[in-house]
Amino acid sequence: MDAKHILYLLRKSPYSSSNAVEALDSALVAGVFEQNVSVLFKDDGVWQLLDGQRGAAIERRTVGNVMQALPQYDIEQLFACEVSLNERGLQLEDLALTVKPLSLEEQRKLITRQDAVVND
Amino acid sequence: MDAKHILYLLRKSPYSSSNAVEALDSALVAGVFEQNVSVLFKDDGVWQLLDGQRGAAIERRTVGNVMQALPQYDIEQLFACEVSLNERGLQLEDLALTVKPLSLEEQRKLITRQDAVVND
Amino acid sequence: MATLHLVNSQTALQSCLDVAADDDSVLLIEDGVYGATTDVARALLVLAPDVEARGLKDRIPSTAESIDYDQFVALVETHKPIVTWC
Amino acid sequence: MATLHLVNSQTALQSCLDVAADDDSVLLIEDGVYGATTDVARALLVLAPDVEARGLKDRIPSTAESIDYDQFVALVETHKPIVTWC
Amino acid sequence: MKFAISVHGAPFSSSAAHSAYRFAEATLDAGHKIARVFFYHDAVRTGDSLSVAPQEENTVIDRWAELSEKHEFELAVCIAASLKRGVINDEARDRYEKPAANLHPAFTIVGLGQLIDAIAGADRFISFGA
Amino acid sequence: MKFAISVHGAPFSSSAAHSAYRFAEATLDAGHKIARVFFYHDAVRTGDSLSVAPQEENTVIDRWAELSEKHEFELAVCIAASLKRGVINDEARDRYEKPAANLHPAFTIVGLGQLIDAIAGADRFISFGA
Repeated sequence: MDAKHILYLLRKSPYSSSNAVEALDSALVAGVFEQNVSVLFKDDGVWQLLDGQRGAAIERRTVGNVMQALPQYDIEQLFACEVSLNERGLQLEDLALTVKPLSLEEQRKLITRQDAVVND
Repeated sequence: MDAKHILYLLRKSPYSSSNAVEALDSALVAGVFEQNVSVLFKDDGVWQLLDGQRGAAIERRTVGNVMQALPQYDIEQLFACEVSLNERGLQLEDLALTVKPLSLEEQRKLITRQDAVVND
Repeated sequence: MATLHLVNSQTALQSCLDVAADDDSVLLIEDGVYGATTDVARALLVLAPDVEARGLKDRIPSTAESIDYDQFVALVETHKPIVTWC
Repeated sequence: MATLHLVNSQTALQSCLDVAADDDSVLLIEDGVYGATTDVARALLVLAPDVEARGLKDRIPSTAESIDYDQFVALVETHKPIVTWC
Repeated sequence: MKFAISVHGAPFSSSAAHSAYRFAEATLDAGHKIARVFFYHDAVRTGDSLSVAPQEENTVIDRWAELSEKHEFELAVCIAASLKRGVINDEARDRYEKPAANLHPAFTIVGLGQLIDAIAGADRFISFGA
Repeated sequence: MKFAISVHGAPFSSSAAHSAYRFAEATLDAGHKIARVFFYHDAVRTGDSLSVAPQEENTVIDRWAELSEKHEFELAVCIAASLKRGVINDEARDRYEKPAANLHPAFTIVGLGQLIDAIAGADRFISFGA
């Protein structure tokens, strides 16, 4: 089967439910299966990127750590919504992962290139 | 045991989950147990009041019908947030239940009078 | 091919509209249909059973087209990708 | 007795603030703690473990007081009713 | 003081079960009593004995069981909410001809009246929503 | 066309299971094929055979079973998501020493790779979120 363009559109905060960490697990597996994977953090999903998380404080896996595994699974197209970052006062140096900020127009183009979009 | 002042603060839309209908069931039981029950519909909870619902279209109980049972269980202190109604363009004649619209200040006073507040 | 946006909550609608292209289709389902009761400056589709369950039939403006599940499937045939906003 | 408002999502915060009296206490827990990262024109309390899990320690302004579960219980002792906003 | 606590969110799907547990523990540490912990809505899933908690994450069910045994309060699961969410005791297993029951032995299936009873008999009522 | 469908919300707690079912049915009526329906996140609860649906409400599990049998597609429940939410098959019952299994026989426990496999092999992927 040919590799597909799959975008993970991650919009949920890291600890409100298990969805954030489960969606990241899914992205990692898509990487293992050698699909053409992109990840876009948007809306409350950008909180997943924040450095210094410590899930142990509430007995949960640290989402920031799971997220940091993405590049090790050859997932290198990592994006964040510029507007979502700005609204939350998040600078790129506050983040635990190197992501490329995208304008709304760039996000529109990113979505158009996909075969499938997986949400959290 | 003395009757307590219990407020049901209902803020969820009727069909997003089972919470709305389950919270109404709980209010009915509080009526049976002869507590001093008030109900305040607020935020998306005011959508529960809208006339003409037909849950059967999505194979669910019709929340509007459950809600209409409140007066039969001697629950007569029925309120709705005035601001929430206005924001959604809802007039009192659009509703399946007679409720008294309350200003934010009146809601503040209503809450202050309670022993317990149950949310949906 | 144009994208189909599936919106199933009212809070997600704005995020969707921010990135939807003009020739994309936006379909509101489940609680997303409440989004059609407010002014939105673009064409929207709503899923009929979800509108009916919520008693919104008379509150959806004529600019929003009501469709059934068969038409929903037809939309999926002619669009790619399908993006869910919840 | 003053009311204790327990807020566990950011979207619920405004609804809470709309009806909270000046001498009420507002405690942000779980995802509610994100609400303290934006400007709010009143005193807020935040639950420390929820702030720590989310990596927000340095992003909560000094106007928001961080408390632990023991202090949470003490607040419940001195307030009635307790209203949950989620 | 006597506390009544209700919990509305499922473990793993919300933080309610964890927050409620930590609060209950702190309440008892402070010398208060708990009248009853009432699990409603998706929180009825807390009483499911078949779930397998992942490593690193909280196994809240066994700790609820220990706490309730030590401090003698009831872990009450609402019957109407639990049947449809697949948390059933032996009686429901027999009545609905299901192959097994899965309610944890430390939990009890009760009606909504027990929530109202707990509220009516307590000095404070607090709910952990979702 | 070949469709891959994923579902993210639990029955009763979200509308996702119902919407996805109606969509799957219409898809097959239109002559399309379904590669696989993948239940992830809270939607793994759809595969629980112990739940007792209330009257008037949808008993979506049996209809999923009928549809998948008739049209020969897989009802796949994600293993990582289902263990912690208490949906287990016989193998997990034995491995984790649980008193019973509760997975409905029409459903299969699979890994996340099966989601990616379904997406890779389908003409369209659609998810019903929560």
